[in-house]
Amino acid sequence: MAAGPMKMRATLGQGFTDVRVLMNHPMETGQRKDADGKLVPMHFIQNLTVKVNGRLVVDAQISQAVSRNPVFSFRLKGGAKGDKIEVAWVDNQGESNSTEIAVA
Amino acid sequence: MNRIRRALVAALAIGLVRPLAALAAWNKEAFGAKTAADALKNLGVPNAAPSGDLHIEAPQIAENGAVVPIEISSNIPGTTALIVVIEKNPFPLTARFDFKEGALPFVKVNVKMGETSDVRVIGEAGGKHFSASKEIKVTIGGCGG
Amino acid sequence: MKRALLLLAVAMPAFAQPTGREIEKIMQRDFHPHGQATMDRVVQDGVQRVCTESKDHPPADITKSLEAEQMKAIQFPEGSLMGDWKRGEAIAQSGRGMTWNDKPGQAAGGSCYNCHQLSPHEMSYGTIGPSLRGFGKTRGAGPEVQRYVYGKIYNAKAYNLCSNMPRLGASGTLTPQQIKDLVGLLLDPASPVNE
Amino acid sequence: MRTAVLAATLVAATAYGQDAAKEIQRYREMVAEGSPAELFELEGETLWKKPQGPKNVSLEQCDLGKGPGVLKGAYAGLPRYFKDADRVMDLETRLLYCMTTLQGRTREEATKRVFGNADHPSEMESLSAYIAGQSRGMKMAPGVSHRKEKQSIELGSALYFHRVGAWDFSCATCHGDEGKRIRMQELPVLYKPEAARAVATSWPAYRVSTSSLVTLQWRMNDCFRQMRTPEPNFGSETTVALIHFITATGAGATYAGPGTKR
Repeated sequence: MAAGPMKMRATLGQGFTDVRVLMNHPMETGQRKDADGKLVPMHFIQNLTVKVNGRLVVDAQISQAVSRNPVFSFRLKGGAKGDKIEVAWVDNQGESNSTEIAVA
Repeated sequence: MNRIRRALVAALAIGLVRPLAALAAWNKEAFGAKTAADALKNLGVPNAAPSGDLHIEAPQIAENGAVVPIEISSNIPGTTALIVVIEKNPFPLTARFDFKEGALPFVKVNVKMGETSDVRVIGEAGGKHFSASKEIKVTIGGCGG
Repeated sequence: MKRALLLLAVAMPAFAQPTGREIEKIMQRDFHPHGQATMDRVVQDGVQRVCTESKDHPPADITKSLEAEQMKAIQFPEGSLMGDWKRGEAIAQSGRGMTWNDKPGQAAGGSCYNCHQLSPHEMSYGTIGPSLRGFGKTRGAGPEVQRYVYGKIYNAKAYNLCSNMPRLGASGTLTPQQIKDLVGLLLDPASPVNE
Repeated sequence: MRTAVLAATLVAATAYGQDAAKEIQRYREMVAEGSPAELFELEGETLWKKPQGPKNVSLEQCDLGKGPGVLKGAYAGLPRYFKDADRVMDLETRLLYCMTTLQGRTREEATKRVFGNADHPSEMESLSAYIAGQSRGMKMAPGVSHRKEKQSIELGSALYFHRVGAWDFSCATCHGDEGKRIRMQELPVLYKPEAARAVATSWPAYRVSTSSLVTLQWRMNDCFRQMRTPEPNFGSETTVALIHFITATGAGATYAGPGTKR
């Protein structure tokens, strides 16, 4: 699947908010060959951010060694119902995507 | 949606917008390093002291190197970053997570491993570095056909 | 009314399981050839039919005569049957061969680790067959054991009619040289199997 | 002395084997927690609503057994007998029927690529994920009372033990005895309700080793490939009967998929 939709869940845990986010991304290493034997060019997410109510809380740099269709779980201190969580990514080809959800 | 994305890509390309303004740049030198030592040098991590307060939750055996789940966390007070290095991968540096006020030093992520290797986690707290590591064996699953 | 329905239900014959021949017809209708996997493969041979019909427990006399028939068809090469255990290990690891997406003519594997433990260095092994670790240690590597191992790999059904193990030589999966290499893997004192 | 050493080695080897199995189990649990199966459900929803084919209509009026367009619980009731087609169908076979009847597509076009890959998931796979997801929390109750449903289950049961192909395999060759595995993969004994329940409630599923969403039609197809038989036709009576037999054996359990597989 080419880069596509994201899906996020944010739930209140004990003293923290659990954020789980799924991303549709091939995370190509540049070393895999396609059916015709041609190398598939590198294509992977490089930067990932998590914001709570507009404030940056996690700032990540990742490599092509993160698995295809990445899934991340983060924990945020405290949190309350209705807090807005936003996750965004940018990849090495300049594509980007983001998704937003309110804590349930 | 696609049109919007294309427009956004175009805008990014000519430097009109920076949607992730707070973003740390992607550390090309560190991620391009072929050894763990070089990667850490490029990240400005000279030497890290072993610590029992860094935790790596992972299976000892992974059936499939393409998806190895790891859960990393730190009990060291004031932890501001966690770095993941897979020693035997062609490019060992896998991720660097910077935690700002409001986030706990905790991440769960699936990574790729080319072969059985030590997975090292470096924690950063108050300008000091700590490290922990765990060996994960990569095996073959299924009929192999 | 309700009663009538009930009676009807009772009167309806119970469905008998389709026979092996009926299944063969259904498979001939429901399958298509693909690559080297041709339609003759859905036609059961005598061994397959007897084992299916008896749920793998055929009567002793039939077992004996069919096993003897399979044994007669084994072609044993002349001379030593011990090949190179290193090549044998690679053959044991490979699960390729004979499927519709394997190229005909390309070397197949024996799929041995899918079902057996062999070298102690391979921890991903199956358990459908018995562990073969240390196989040659207790049995030695004499000509009789070599012949037994070669024959068993070539046609397991000659030794145990309804064995789960494929007839790797008789089916054309492995070449005589490949089977010899597997004999080496099992019997050679230098093989990791006998560590 | 030698016996003692041998015994000790054996004990160690067994303990190691058990540990390895436990660790693999842990691996699978952790992988399942991070399964991207939901992404395929999203894609499937889009495809369900997308007008296609010569008639340019969506599948939204497809009757999966609970009435046209009803998705809630539909998967939990499959496979079952459909009067309009006069045969037993599983989800994919029924979807194919709707593609040809509602959308006016040819069977040839609609089955051109029923099994996708990581780069290009198939329409059938994403649709299956979406529709199966609409039965989460519901009890699996495939059709078992119609004459043709009974026949189908009987056929599946007989096929399960039918030895065939270049390697003399039946389903039971691998899935016949408790506690066996291929490499590290445990093999469920699918004529036993306990094992069949786990299958009935978790397919279709995200397959980690191929990064793709796989369906039961794919599972049957790929098992036959590895049994070294020719290829079964998509949605044939044979594949549906096997799926029906397994699902009926596992009936009554609560659907919790789409799941995650090796």
